[in-house]
Amino acid sequence: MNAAVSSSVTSPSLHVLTPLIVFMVIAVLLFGGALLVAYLISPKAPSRQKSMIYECGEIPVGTAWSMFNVRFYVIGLVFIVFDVETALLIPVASVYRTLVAEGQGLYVFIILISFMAVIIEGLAYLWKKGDLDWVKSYKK
Amino acid sequence: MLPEIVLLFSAFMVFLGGILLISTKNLMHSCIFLLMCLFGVAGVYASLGAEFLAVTQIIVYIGGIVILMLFAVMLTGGKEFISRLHKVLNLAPLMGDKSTYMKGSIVGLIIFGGLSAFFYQLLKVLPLKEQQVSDYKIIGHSLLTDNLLAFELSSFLLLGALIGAAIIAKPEKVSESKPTDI
Amino acid sequence: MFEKAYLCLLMASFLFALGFAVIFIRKSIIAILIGLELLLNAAAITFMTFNRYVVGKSDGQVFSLFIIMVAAAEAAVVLAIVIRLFQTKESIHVDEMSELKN
Amino acid sequence: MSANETVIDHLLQFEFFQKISTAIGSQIGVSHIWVWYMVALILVAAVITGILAAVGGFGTYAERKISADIQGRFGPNRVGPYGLFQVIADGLKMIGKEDISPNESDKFLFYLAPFLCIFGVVATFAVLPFSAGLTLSKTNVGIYYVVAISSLVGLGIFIAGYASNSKWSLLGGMRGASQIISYEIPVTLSIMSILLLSGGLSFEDILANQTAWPAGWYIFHNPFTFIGFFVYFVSVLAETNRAPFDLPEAESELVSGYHTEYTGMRYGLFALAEYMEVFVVCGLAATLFLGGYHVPFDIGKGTIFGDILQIGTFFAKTLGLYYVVIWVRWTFPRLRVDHLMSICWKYLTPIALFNLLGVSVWILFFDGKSILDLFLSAISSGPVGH
Repeated sequence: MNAAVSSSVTSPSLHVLTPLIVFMVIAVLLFGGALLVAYLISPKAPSRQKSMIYECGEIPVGTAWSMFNVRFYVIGLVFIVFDVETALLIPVASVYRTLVAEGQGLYVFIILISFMAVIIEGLAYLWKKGDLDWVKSYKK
Repeated sequence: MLPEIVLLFSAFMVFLGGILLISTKNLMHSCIFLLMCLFGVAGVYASLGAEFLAVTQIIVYIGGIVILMLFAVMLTGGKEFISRLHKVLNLAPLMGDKSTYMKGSIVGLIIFGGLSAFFYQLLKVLPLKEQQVSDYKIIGHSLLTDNLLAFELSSFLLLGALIGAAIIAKPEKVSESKPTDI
Repeated sequence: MFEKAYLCLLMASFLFALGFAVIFIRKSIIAILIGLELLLNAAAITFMTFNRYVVGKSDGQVFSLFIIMVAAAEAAVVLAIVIRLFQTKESIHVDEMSELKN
Repeated sequence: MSANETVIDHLLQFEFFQKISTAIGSQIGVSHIWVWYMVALILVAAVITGILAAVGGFGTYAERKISADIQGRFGPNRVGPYGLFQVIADGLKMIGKEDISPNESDKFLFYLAPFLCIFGVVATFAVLPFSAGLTLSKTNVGIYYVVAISSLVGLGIFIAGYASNSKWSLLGGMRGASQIISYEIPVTLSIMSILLLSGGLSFEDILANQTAWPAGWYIFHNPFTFIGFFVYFVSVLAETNRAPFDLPEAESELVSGYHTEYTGMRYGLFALAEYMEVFVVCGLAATLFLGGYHVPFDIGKGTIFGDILQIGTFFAKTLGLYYVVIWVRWTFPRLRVDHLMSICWKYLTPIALFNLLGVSVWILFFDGKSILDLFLSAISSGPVGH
């Protein structure tokens, strides 16, 4: 019996994917259930004042969905490029040690350095131009 | 059995997300349904055995591109912009008018039909066999050998994107009359 | 196996058609960018499917990886352009970007 | 493989399970092995989620108690012994509160946001290495999966801020999103410096080269990983919005930040997600740098007893770091938003890049040996060489 269990259970995608899916489903069900319970037992007495947006007790002025500062945005741009860079570096980094053990370390090291140097150059450029500053670039 | 379930569930997410994406009028909601769609695509990768690709899809799209899009929708006025445009320019909202919508849907349906028929014929001809999909370590090896040039050039592409985007997005000198802060 | 492969390719063609339709229908530049992302994803799924069922090994996967990378770089630049256009023209509606017309 | 390798396999041994799942399997016509596996898995997953939710709940209690200790107060001491049942009282109160959503909010996104947060946290539990037997998903991209799926939390915070249509929420959400995505870079880079040493993303690979003793931990492997630990720890403090980086919910500036408009259980989900995420990142720090679940001399390896010891070790390390996180909160003042960004991009990111280069040079020159190894080999070979 056990042999059958372990042989069927050790197929890679099964062991790998099922727990991920199960946890995702549990996340939704368990905490959705908590919300449902709260919905069932909580009092419901809506009023205009309660469903007003909080603005320190004043009547809210206008909507919050308006233009926003571009500084947040430049950060996002820098982030996304670094994110992709790490995504590309990770496969290379994970084979680095075995390749060093095989004696090809210097070759891989030079490749890594030249890849990262380009990105570091970009960061240095932004730094020098003041795009990484939160305040200064607007003083000019 | 489980990869099939994952695949079916991902397909459900892709199709539902796609249809909601194109039918909602709110750009913010559209981005959220795009997220759903892309999560489904990540599920497809996972069910095809490419876990690294699936996770990269999640980290780049959901953690990066969708947040950036939401930022951009925010920055360009979000929902208020739609209503203002509606009044001032007397244009239909961002969906285009009815005839554009019809034309677009028809074009989409034609492309979908054509492509799916083509793939059907193609799959009939091709010798299908469940191949071994390599993990990220083999990808690392291939980035260092076969795809070395692409790997190195991509760093230049990213550098260009970084600097170009920063220069383009950088605001001009802020005039005193127009405050940019909330 | 045929069904699985066909389902994947069906998704790819759906995303491709959807991307086209979004580019046709929507009038906001950000929405058009959404359409472009969908097109790129359709291509990536196709690569991955053929990698799984026809070719094997890592080639298709590496292609999909590079597609994701190009999509990210493209999104960064396009969104920067969107911000710039909004700063100068106060709009991201494509019908207003007609300065080069005529 | 031995049948007793994982907790799931242990559970599958019980007669009771086999009977139930055979019954269910014959009802729905699926192979009963499948049903066994699924039932056991769902049970274990539900238990883990429940326990970690309890840990998250007791996080609030610990926070209040420790802050009281630091400030020379008593803290909660009315409900139960030492106020231990305060958590339950708070939970019941939260469930019993009225659920209000603002009229002018974006209802769909307003309801979606807490779920994104909690989803992004709970989904990471699947790969956390509690013990050798209780790592539920042995995916080979372990740590990368955690980094990826927890980026949903930042999205949830941004959407919560946007959907509320309140100025406070919007400011908190914008700050939260930009802070979280910025600090993801130092986190990923310092994880990558560990990746260079471990040669694999899965937790098995990461833990394989570490030992139970501090000398074998990655934090003491070389000077660069020692710096890397602190880079990682500071960055995850910011990524989980903990003080001194709690700008998205800075109560003296932004009322309550991105969850200003949330009441009752929806607010509770945000709070719970935050505390559970702190637990997750502390667990990751323990696994990446502090030797994870390794027990000295591998006592009871492969048995239930050994698994329990390993779980105890993991929890001890993680909760120790949890204490440090709370301690930091009540010690340092909050940062200013421009300082926050400059710390990320001008200090932590360059340091993390430098670390990455340093570790790769170290591996190249010393063939991946740790300082201790080098020291020992120098001692043993020294007299012979001269």
